[in-house]
Amino acid sequence: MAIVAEQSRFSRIFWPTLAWITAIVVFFPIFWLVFTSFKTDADAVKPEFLFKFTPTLENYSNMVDNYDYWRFAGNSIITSVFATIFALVVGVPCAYAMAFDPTRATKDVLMWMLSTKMLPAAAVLYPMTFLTKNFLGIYDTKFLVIVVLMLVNLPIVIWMLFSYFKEIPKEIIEAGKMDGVDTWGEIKEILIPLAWGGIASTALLTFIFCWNEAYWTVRLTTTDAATLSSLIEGNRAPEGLFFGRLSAVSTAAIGPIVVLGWFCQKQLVRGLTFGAVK
Amino acid sequence: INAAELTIAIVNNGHMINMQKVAEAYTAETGVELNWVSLEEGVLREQVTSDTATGGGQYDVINIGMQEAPIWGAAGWIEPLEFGADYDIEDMLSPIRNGLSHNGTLYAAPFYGESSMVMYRKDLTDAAGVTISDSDNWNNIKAAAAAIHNPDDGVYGVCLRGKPGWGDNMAFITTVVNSFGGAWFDKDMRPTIDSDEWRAAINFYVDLLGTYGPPGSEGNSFNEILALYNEGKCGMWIDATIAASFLEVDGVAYAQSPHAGNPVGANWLWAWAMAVPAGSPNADEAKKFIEWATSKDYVLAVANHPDFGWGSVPTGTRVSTYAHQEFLAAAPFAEAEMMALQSAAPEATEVKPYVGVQFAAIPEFPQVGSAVAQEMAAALSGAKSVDEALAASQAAADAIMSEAGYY
Amino acid sequence: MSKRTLPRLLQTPAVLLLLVWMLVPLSITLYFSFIRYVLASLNRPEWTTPSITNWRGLGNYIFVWNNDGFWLAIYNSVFIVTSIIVLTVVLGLATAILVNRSFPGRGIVRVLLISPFFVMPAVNAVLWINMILDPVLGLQGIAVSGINEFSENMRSAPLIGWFFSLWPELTPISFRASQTSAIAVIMMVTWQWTPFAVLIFMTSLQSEDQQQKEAAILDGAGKWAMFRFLTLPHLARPMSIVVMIQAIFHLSLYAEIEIVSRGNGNKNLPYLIGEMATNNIGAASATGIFAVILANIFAIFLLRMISKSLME
Amino acid sequence: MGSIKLKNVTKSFGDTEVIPPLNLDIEEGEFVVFVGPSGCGKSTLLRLIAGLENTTSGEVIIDGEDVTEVTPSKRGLAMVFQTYALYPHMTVRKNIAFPLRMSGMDPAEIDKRVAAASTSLNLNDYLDRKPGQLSGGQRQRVAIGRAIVRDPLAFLFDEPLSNLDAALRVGMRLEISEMHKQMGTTMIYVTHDQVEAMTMADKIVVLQSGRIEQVGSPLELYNSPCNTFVAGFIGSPKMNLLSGKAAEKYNAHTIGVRPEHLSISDVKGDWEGVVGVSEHLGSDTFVHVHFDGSSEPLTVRADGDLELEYGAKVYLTPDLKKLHRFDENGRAFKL
Amino acid sequence: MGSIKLKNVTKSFGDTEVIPPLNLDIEEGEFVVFVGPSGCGKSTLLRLIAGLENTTSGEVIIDGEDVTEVTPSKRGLAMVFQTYALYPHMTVRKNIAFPLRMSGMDPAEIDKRVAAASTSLNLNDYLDRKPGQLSGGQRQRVAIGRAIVRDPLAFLFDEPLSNLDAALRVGMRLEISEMHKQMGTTMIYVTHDQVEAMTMADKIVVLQSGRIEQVGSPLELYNSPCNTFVAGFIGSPKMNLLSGKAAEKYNAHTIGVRPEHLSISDVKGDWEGVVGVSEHLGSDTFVHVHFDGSSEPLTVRADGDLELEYGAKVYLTPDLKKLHRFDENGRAFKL
Ligand SMILES: Nc1ncnc2c1ncn2[C@@H]1O[C@H](COP(=O)(O)OP(=O)(O)OP(=O)(O)O)[C@@H](O)[C@H]1O
Ligand SMILES: Nc1ncnc2c1ncn2[C@@H]1O[C@H](COP(=O)(O)OP(=O)(O)OP(=O)(O)O)[C@@H](O)[C@H]1O
Ligand SMILES: [Mg+2]
Ligand SMILES: [Mg+2]
Repeated sequence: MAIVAEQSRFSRIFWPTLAWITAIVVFFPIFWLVFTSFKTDADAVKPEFLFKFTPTLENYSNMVDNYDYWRFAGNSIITSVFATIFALVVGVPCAYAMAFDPTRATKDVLMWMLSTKMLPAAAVLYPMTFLTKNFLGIYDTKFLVIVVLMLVNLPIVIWMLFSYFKEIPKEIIEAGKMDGVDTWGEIKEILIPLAWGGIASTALLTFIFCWNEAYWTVRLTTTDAATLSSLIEGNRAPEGLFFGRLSAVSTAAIGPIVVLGWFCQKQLVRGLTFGAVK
Repeated sequence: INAAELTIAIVNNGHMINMQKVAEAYTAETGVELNWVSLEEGVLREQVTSDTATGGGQYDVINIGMQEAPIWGAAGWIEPLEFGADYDIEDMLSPIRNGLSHNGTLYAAPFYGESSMVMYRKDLTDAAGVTISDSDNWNNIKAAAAAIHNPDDGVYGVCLRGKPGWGDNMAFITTVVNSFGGAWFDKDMRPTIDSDEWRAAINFYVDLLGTYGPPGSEGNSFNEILALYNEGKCGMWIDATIAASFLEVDGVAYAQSPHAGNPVGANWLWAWAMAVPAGSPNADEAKKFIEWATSKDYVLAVANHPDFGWGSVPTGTRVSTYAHQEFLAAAPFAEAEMMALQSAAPEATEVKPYVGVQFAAIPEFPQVGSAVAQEMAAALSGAKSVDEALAASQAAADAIMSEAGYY
Repeated sequence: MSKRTLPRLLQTPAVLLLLVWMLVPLSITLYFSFIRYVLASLNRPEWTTPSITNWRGLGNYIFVWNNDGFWLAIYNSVFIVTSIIVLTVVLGLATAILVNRSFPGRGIVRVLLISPFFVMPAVNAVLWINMILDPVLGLQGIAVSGINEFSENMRSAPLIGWFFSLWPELTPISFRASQTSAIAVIMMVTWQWTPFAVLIFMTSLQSEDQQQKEAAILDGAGKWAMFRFLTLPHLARPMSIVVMIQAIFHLSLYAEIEIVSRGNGNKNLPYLIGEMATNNIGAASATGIFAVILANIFAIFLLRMISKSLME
Repeated sequence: MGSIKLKNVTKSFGDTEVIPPLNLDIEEGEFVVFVGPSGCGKSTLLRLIAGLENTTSGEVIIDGEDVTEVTPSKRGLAMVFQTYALYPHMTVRKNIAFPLRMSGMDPAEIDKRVAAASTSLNLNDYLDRKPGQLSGGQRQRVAIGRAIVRDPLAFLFDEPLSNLDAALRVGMRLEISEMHKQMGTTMIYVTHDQVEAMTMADKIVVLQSGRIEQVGSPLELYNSPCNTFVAGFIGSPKMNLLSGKAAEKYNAHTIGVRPEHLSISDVKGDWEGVVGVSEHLGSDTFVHVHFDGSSEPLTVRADGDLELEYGAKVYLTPDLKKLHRFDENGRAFKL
Repeated sequence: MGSIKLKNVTKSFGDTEVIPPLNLDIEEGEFVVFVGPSGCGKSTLLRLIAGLENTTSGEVIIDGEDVTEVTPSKRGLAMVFQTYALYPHMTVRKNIAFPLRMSGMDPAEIDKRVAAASTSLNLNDYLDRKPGQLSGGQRQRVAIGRAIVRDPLAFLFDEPLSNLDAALRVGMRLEISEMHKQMGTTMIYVTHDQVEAMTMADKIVVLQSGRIEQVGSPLELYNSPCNTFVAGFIGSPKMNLLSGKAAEKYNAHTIGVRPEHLSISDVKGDWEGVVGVSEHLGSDTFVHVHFDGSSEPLTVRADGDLELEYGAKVYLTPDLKKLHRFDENGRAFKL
């Protein structure tokens, strides 16, 4: 082993131990949340039942029976999936053109796109409500949620895709041109298969951001299109502190996404850092 | 076929959640489908406001409070309600009815109502050798709190609201201010928060809660204190009468709210009510539903529901509820609650030119209330002195009120 | 068709969509910011419909500008964002270095470390403020009273009792107070976003050039010198990206502010706008325009920072 | 077929003109090498021919037909890139078949052609591997295979060997030459390595800053470079160029002598110098001699077994018949 | 000073032994080149000397002192890496100064030394640039500068030129040779390019699979390679190796003839063949002749102006005095 990588006996034991402790500490709140979701509300606040209690699924069955969990979850899935798909459909051609036919304006356009994400949502909430309700009549439709989720995430999608595409050697696209493919063929035969990993991780991250988006989804929906964020809003400050119930709802809302995140964490990095970190 | 479908926005507290189940019977009977949207209070208010103000018609029935009802009625955002004879509107507690009306017209039907009262642990006061009586003097309350305060054993003398919010800490603080003879605005609607009454009241509140309250009181509101109380950590709690139905601790006794010379407004008055937004396309069905949900029958329906019972019926709206022996048996606090409710006085008076006990039924109040609420929380946690907080509150309130064109 | 047309065409949908998404609401907000517009008013009913006859010029802006809360909100916005960024970068760096070596179970450690990043913001806030930080019922409260009780009991123990009698009685900290609520927000968001920094720094550390390190060893550089002169500069670019993305996300924090203390002590611009929008849409819109300006100042700073490394 | 003509072609990127007006004729079946220092516009020129860049002005004519506005794939040319530009997600077989598939050829016919190409390139064992599993030389072969199957009018190579190591490079350049001899198709080959240019080309085009300095066969360029740039560029080791006093003696502003045209002696000669580094290649020795008349040491090619001490005094004599003379503008002239 | 001795050094990565027991003496002031095919352990050996790898067994002795357990920076060696390994965010000046700074030298003294090094390496104009703004050759110079300033006992170079293009490579290798001549410091230089090895080394160490095949001066290796591996590796173009019938005639299992020791004629000769590709370098022509006795074409070095037609019939005659004979194990033997 090269001496750069060499470690003393002390560091072979000490640092991994510290790493494990850090990981456990960092993960603890999530563990605690899941753990608490199996306690009754009463047990949840009693120190004597901190770790010793009779686990119960009551909170979950209550959530499914009384709070229509599946409707919210279904909406979350539908809106997140379609928003992700549409964002990709709009984003891939745009990022493709930017990466392979850059003009002098490309950089500025990208910057501008990203800067749209910095606009405070609260500043335009009222006009948005007004527009969608009174002019467009699409308030509280999955369509609206999908469109908004797509728009909110589009800058990030384009940025991520752009950085993945930039990693594809220009020559490969040119080789394709010489070999007789048209633009659509370039995208279908070369770009998509080549950047598949990048596109997939962009999709995953977009899906996660869509799933976790709360401001717009809560405020632009009532019933038909309400997502899990709304379920959380409806439960986050109930009468009395129902830690058990709250934990169950929260666990059910974040569970799928955290697990999904575990699977795609590695690919996320390249995209999130716009290829600047390899 | 009756294809009507109603979308109902409710605040996410117990009685409302229960209603979702009880109303299954209503759907079975009438064929009206009910879609429930349950939201946290603040978000609900934001949602319903923007929907109603834009004439959006997203909701057919909305939960609104006593603060909004008269304003929205005046603005024409919600429909006037008139019910049949069976509804027996005279059965409704009149302070509640008055608070939900504008110019004598009812705009929202109360689902449950509440006032405030003292809930204390008689076992502790007895042990400490102190007593608390109805409409007691604040100083006596403070003495009692001091006597039962024992943080080493995890018991705090008094638990009071401290979490900022016009419906949270300000609800309670306003009753204290009232009881010290103060009010939000003078007859020109100029804020009077820098008055001596406020100063005395706030000093007292901060001193009482700061000395004998649990740590982190500036984060506590109803929910938090309820949990604390049920954990046996509070010797005394002054809050919504509805709390009594959730108490699981033994030996609780009730008393009417204390005051410092002015008993008027020392206990608040609040109701969550149901109204029909002006834009609703199903206004008739909506009104029918409200009629049912706020009727005497509904009370019986809850009482007879297999999942619930007399302990879970919505209280504070109808006199008739308090006539049921089963209810009185299930609710030891009923009598005190009734008394508190009936003594509440929301009407505008000489002292206060606005409707509402612990709030002012004007559109600007939520903004004023939140601003002041945060200053009060800051005073409570010691981030500011009481005088600084009051001065800042006065300035903020003054800015909002003059901005709103009152003067 | 000229060769330039097609690329333009491909970009059009995205550009148009974002343009509409940005411009339409923004121009409405701009319009509202120059008129009197309230949702409800008992004494000035004419203000309740948005109309050019209620033109107010810069009145809303002046009202907002003279409002102490506005300046406090700007201060909080900046304070919260910068604190989170500094903390996540420092903690993320430390953790990334810690995990950037192979040891048994490294995969699991990574999974555990990354998890908070995927938690919904509202759940994050609820979880922390209620179940962990609550001074009485949360883990903090339970731990503090547990420790107090323990030291209390130990005080009477023989031999070591004197040691415990020196212990002060701990008082739990309230994280909803004006003084601490911003800290609570910073804490929970830092918890959520440190994994993000870890993830990026970890990847970047792995791409560190081993030969550079070997050269440095031969040049006589010690561990610290290597970190200071090689690793840190190597991480400069990933750091700028971590800073930028976080600034984008944290300038619009809302749920955390609301849930922790309803803006008491931690009110930032978005929350202030939300509060004003309960009735005074004109003032809320003016504040919104200010917020847009602030965001753009940030944007210019940040985008400058990374734009150089972007196009090569 | 496969003659290519550039007529007054120019190319600018933004404001900078990379190719000033340029004319070039490439005959059918010729092996033409573009050579020149880095950044001189070789790739740009090749890409203009391929159609991957648009000309700023001028015409590109293939087989008499103006293709300036024709898309790359319709020009009937095949290109091999420096980085190979293989499709990493396709197997070797699919890579080679790709252009045929795009042209909608019958699958059976595709298979036949791919088999033929892969046999001639010794790729049969790797047909089902992905490019990532191949060595550099094998990848280069696949890239050539992909070009061959299309039966193009002409092949364009952009520094195809510069990513290979020395030994492989020699082998591959032989194979490409061999291929050209056998197929007889026009080939345009870009390199900045003059050895490649010399060994492979029928015709070398020497470029500098987008301008053509000289066009000719390798030996023409070697024997009569038209200016100092070409003289210094062609031939390895480089021609020794001297100006000043030493040159005046020969009635020129600058004179050039190739290392192989200098004879070395430790007794007498025209120029006296001091031995610097000697490079022993076995077959030859290159002696670097420091000489007052020149700032750079002169390189002399001597016998493989010559042993000279570092710092020893030696005398050099140029072969007068092989001397090159240049005027003050660097142009060659004969006496 | 700067003698280096390896005593029974071995190195294993996990279970695979990369360097079997190996002994090597390097004299003070020598320029030693390690050469061998890719993966043969050249870098590993160099890194063992530098201390960047720990030996599995055996001793590394520098100037008579056992440094096997001494940390790299204390061994007094400087190393130049193939990838240059410059510190990308420091200016050239800081890069060069870095080792001095780490040793806590006085800033004024550092400045002086950096100035001296940068002057001798022609880097004065670039001192304030970052490595990213330099060309490959300039970077390599900076890397050398960083090594020079420390005044090391010996320099270690790991393929320092392989990332440069042909022309630059020639120039840089001259500079390094010149530097060695002037400083007289021990240098160990790793390459897989035999031309570099031949031209630069005082002593070449030919490695294969971690074993030393032969050690000797360039001409020793060229003139008497001890086995077919060395014979094939040293010399450019490669020695022609023939076995079978053709070799038997010369009483050997395999015979080797260098291209420069074959004479070509269109009339008569020992071996009859067909002309393949001819590579015209101007100074020489390399003719590839296909011959029945050999699977590979034979390479012949001929005069620069020789013109032979592709496919023509020719005759080759080896120079008997320069013929190499090998037994069935590939070992050289003399008759
Ligand atoms: N897309 C472009 N935009 C701007 N300038 C360019 C572009 N492509 C090439 N150039 C410039 O045109 C000139 C010629 O570039 P070209 O790639 O043709 O050189 P080259 O001779 O192929 O060099 P090399 O041997 O390094 O490949 C260079 O100065 C280069 O900087
Ligand atoms: N860290 C390592 N772990 C395992 N095997 C290694 C390691 N480093 C080198 N090797 C192996 O040791 C052998 C010698 O490697 P080394 O890098 O010394 O070769 P080299 O002669 O320098 O080759 P090249 O010319 O390609 O640089 C190779 O087979 C290589 O795979
Ligand atoms: Mg090029
Ligand atoms: Mg190596």
